[in-house]
Amino acid sequence: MLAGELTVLTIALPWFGALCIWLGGNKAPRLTERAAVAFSVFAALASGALIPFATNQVVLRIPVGGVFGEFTFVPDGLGILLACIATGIGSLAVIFSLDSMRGEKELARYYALVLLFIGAMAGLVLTGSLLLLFFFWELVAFCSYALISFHNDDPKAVAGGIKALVITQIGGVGLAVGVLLTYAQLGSYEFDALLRHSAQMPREILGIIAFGFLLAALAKSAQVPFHTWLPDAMEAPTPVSALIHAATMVNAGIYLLARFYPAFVNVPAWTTTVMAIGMLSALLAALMALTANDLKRVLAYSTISQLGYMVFAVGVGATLASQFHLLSHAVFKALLFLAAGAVIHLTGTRALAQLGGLSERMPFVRNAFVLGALALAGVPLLNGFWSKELILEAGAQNAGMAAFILLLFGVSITALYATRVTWLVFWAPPRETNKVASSNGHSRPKEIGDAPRAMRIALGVLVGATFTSWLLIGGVSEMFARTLTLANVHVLTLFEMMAEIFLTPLTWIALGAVGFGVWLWTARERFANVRASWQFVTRAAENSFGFEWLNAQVVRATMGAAARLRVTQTGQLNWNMVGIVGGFVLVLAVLMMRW
Amino acid sequence: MNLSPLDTAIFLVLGLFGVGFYALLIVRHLIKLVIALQILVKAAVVALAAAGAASGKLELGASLALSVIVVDTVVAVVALALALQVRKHFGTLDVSELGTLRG
Amino acid sequence: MMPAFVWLILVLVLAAPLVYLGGHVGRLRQLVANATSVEWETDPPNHLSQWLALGALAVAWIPFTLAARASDAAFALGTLALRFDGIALLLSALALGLGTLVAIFSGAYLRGEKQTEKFFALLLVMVGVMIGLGAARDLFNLWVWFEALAVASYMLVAFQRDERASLEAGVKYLVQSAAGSVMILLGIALVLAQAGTLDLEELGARLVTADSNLLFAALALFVIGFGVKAALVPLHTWLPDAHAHAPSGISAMLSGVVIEAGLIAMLRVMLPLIPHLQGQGNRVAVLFLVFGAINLLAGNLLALRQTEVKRLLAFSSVAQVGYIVFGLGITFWSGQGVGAQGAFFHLLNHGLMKGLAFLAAGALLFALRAGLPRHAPLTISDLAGAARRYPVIAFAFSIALLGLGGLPPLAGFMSKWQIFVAGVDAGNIWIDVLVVFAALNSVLSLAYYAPLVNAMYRGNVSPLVARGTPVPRAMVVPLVVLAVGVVVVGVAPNVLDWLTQPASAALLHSLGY
Amino acid sequence: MFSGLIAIAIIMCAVQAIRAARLLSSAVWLAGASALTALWLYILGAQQPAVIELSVGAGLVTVLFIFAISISGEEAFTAYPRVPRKLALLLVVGAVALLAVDLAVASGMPRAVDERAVSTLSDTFWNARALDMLVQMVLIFAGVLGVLNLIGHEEIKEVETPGEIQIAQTHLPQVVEPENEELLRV
Repeated sequence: MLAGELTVLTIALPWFGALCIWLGGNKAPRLTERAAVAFSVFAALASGALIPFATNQVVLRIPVGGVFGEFTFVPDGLGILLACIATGIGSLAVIFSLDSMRGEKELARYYALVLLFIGAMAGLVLTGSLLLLFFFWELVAFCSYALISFHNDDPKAVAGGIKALVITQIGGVGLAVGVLLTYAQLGSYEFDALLRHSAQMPREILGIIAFGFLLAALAKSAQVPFHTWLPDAMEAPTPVSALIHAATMVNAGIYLLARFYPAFVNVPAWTTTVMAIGMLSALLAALMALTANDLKRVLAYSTISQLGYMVFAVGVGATLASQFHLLSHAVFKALLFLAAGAVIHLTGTRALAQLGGLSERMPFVRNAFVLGALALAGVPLLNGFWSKELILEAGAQNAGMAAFILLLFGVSITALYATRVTWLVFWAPPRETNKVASSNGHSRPKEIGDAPRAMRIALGVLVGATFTSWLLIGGVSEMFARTLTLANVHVLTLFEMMAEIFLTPLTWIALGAVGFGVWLWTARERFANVRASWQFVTRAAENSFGFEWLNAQVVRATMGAAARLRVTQTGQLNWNMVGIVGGFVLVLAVLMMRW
Repeated sequence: MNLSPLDTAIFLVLGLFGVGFYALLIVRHLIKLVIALQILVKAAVVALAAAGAASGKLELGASLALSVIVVDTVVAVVALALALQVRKHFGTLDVSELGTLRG
Repeated sequence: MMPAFVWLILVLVLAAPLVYLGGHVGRLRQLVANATSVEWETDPPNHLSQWLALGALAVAWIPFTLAARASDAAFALGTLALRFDGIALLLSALALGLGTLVAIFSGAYLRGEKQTEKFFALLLVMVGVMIGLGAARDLFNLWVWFEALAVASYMLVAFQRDERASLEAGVKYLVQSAAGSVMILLGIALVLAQAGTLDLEELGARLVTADSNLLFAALALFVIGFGVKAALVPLHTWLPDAHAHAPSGISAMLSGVVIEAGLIAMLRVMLPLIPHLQGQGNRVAVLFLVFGAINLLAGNLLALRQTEVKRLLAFSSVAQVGYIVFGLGITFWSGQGVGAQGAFFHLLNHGLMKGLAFLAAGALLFALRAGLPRHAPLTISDLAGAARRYPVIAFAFSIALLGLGGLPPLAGFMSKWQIFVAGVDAGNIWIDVLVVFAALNSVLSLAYYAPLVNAMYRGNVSPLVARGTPVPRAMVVPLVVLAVGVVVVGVAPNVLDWLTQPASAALLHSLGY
Repeated sequence: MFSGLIAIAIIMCAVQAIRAARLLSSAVWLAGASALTALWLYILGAQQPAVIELSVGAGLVTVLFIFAISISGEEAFTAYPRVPRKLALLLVVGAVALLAVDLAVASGMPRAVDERAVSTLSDTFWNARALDMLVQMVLIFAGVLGVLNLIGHEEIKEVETPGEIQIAQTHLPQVVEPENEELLRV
């Protein structure tokens, strides 16, 4: 059977490439680049070749022994879809890097980490063992940390990387606890064991597992209140941002929720919580995207918002819709990030105030970005439209009209900020464009022209995919229905989907909301008064609705405690002896006490 | 009240234990700290000898006491050697001055 | 016919005087050569003692392999016996392995130091005595082994006798440790008065009629006495000084094996007492669990704001001891071997990772020393850009740090996971809470490991690194060996089962399960 | 009864050793405590440790202390203790009290009956517990090496820089903090 070999290849090819590149060092940058492209593209091909072999059986089993169980791999529909996204978008990011990272120092470290990242993500979605899932989960966190702080000389980059690491690891504790409890209850790390025997577990324990997994997913997918790491992760080189937002990191959380939804669906309050948090993230992040003044931050908030839709969709039980939107989002967000990366690379800044008037100077990038923005806004015939409509429909059906109206509000704001950012970058009168202030100190100001070749290739492929990825619905749904027997997915052919979407009035209402959002931007002058009265919202959004503050408080409290505790290390021998005698008194007293 | 040596042993050990540890908490002179340690060693020697006697194995306790005396003499020698070196490099034997490593 | 493990101890202990004499032979030869001008500013390069020490360690591997095969060998001399059970095997494997690597490392590291033959002789004594400590079967005999280990450690900590910080650290270590050992002696006296014997295997039977109050007192004395050496908070205060200011090879030994030896000694003397606490053995479990938790939190918080590399690593040892103590506490609570096995596994892994971390820090200290004021501590910012000039060392160091932070697939993760599995299996809600607490602490620890890794991979090279000297190969080899070990154990955790399983079996046996 | 008096005397000596302002007096008080301990051990019936305690504890160790004090000089610094006396007293009294309560609550020191033949001390020390002795030899070796390392270079150094061992003669400035005259005694 070929499935096992292909699974291994999908994970091992990028890792092997990472090892080779790491060992090769920085001596031959060209060779490094080529090797990186080759390994990532081959990994993408391997994962694509897995599609026909989709199965819900274990294809590879490595016994580890002791309390570590067996490491297994199960390439089912969900896993293969995400593996294809990870390797496919990942290889496009690598290709894009050829131009955008050229001339950087330490390319070997960069490409090695990117390949490690891609491989780890592929492993995460293809494994069938909870422990191995946790392995990859942590490894992905590590890669994101290392790549976000790739420019180690920039303290902001370092801080962003460590923030991402710590926040996602805190979520990881939830996953760890869930996995540990599952193992304690079932004596197995198999996904199948958890999915099939969840009903037999004591309810409280299943509840802890469910919410532990949810915690992990929320931290990883940057959902409220753990979203604060994602905007700070913007210090990463732009292809890495594309990788994190579209291909690897944040998708893991959605994947986890979708994967274990059948096990947790009956846990009281679980689905409601998932829905509520998804909705909250979708709306709050959209508002934050509306007020952000940094091109990459806008896109980052937009990711949080779109992931919110997916989380919501999982919450209402629309697994297929959520994963389908994940696919669309991966494509158009990668497109947006890479296009933004081209803008940043070519202008040397990412402050919206310094951008503008680039429409004529870089038509190719402009077209790509506009397409991405349209897909994000949900304009018909682009992939974002179809998947978003599926989510809206599922929301209206399963969560009621109130939820649908809230979602519509989000849709309008999405259209609004998508329009705003596009206009500000390409059509706004150039304000400080040519006073190129290098925002992170490593890109060089240069003649502003259109994108070079490797960038064009990557962007071109993504533009094509933005137009076409929705055509895959039939195949994806068939694969899901065949291999995810517990997820209750039905085959949805392309024509069924089209009919379903065009025949429901909800779609037209949603389109109205999109139009309304776009119109709001064009008519923004007229609403100056309204904007003034809504200022408290915008100000709150600018301050991340207090979550950054909360975050900072936690950090400050920990650091303060650490600083205060250092006083106890007096360096005085006599005080050290106080510790010993005091410890003795305490221990003896505790032991002597009658309990 | 007729106290046997064994009963006084408890009193003696506890007394020396208290004095020794109090000194370790209060005293700042390094050589005096070594003296305090020696007082504590006396407590241990007495305790072991008495414990041997109490359990009817006087010779075992005595043998342990002997070993303790030997071992802790070596420790005292080492401590004094360290003290001399400290005196040479810090110019004082005040252990409060040995507080550069902290936090 | 003496069993192999006795030969192991003898080889090391008897080689020590030879190593010392070897240094003098070298010096005499040098003296003859320079008969006219006696220059003692720096000692003549004198490798004979290092080679002799390495030879002794190499020879010691032969009886070690034999001893590892013959499980549970015993050797009696008079009424005292040594028994090479699982725990002894574990300790000797770690001590001998790390000791060998440290000996390879230290020759170059101590270049320019005086009288290195004393260093190597003491190192051999340290390793040999530690193996004896693991095998001791008599309460008092164990104490004597332990004091021998302690004396060797004091002397090695203060080896750089012209450095104020080393002296300060040595003084603190000595006084606190000596106070602890008096407590141990008082505990021994209490046990002797109760049982009339000190043999750890006989004790169990003799203590049946013992008064549990006295046993509690003895237990408290043992926990505190050995706790000083095992660095239980709040008895840990000597550790950051001693570990940070000893020569780096010794830091590796101290953090990697010596504090663990303290813990093992504590276990040895406690275990026979626990079954006789009249149903209150759980208190000991609680004590261990609480000490584990406190160690974790205090160690991590204290390390969080450190700027000196070796001091940071020293505090992280306090935290890592917390995991080991926590794992042991789980086994005391549940009577299941998994926790202890995890604890022993973590003990080994900590030896590998912390040994690697200290050796790597030492290698960097050696390389950058030229630019530093004599014996100034190495700070995190000094390391900026170290990966540029010392890629292998920086990479090995990063592996050690990330492994300590518990990132898979490195060794530290696997043992922590095993401890957590045991904790959740214990089925007590409070232990579950502690598992979450321990996992969160692991995250907290990343907040100080990660910046250290970042610093090394900076692009801007610090002036010290720019002026750094090349590092001899003999110092890099141990780093590579340990780094490979950390990765291999992480990928295939069962390669160490032959050490951890007998150890936890021995522990359970002593507990009477 | 006699042993009780000796015990009190030992403790008094120990207290004096700590309280004495001059180091030399401290060392002498310690020697006194040692000698009395030897007497106490003798009464207990442990003659050999008594002899060793007298020769090593009261003799050798005292000589060592006096030697060290004469090299380092009688540095009469005095100052407040770093740790508040009350806290120290509280902790120590707490520790002693807890131990005392523990011993008191316990049903006396049970005396395990020894069924084996009583052996002589020399037999115990030299044969039965020979291993202790062997390990002690290792310990002494380690200690000697360490001491050699710490102070053994002086003879060599003396040739070059004779100034280095002048500490013995020089008296460094005394650190006397103000208004602690009454605290001169610790």
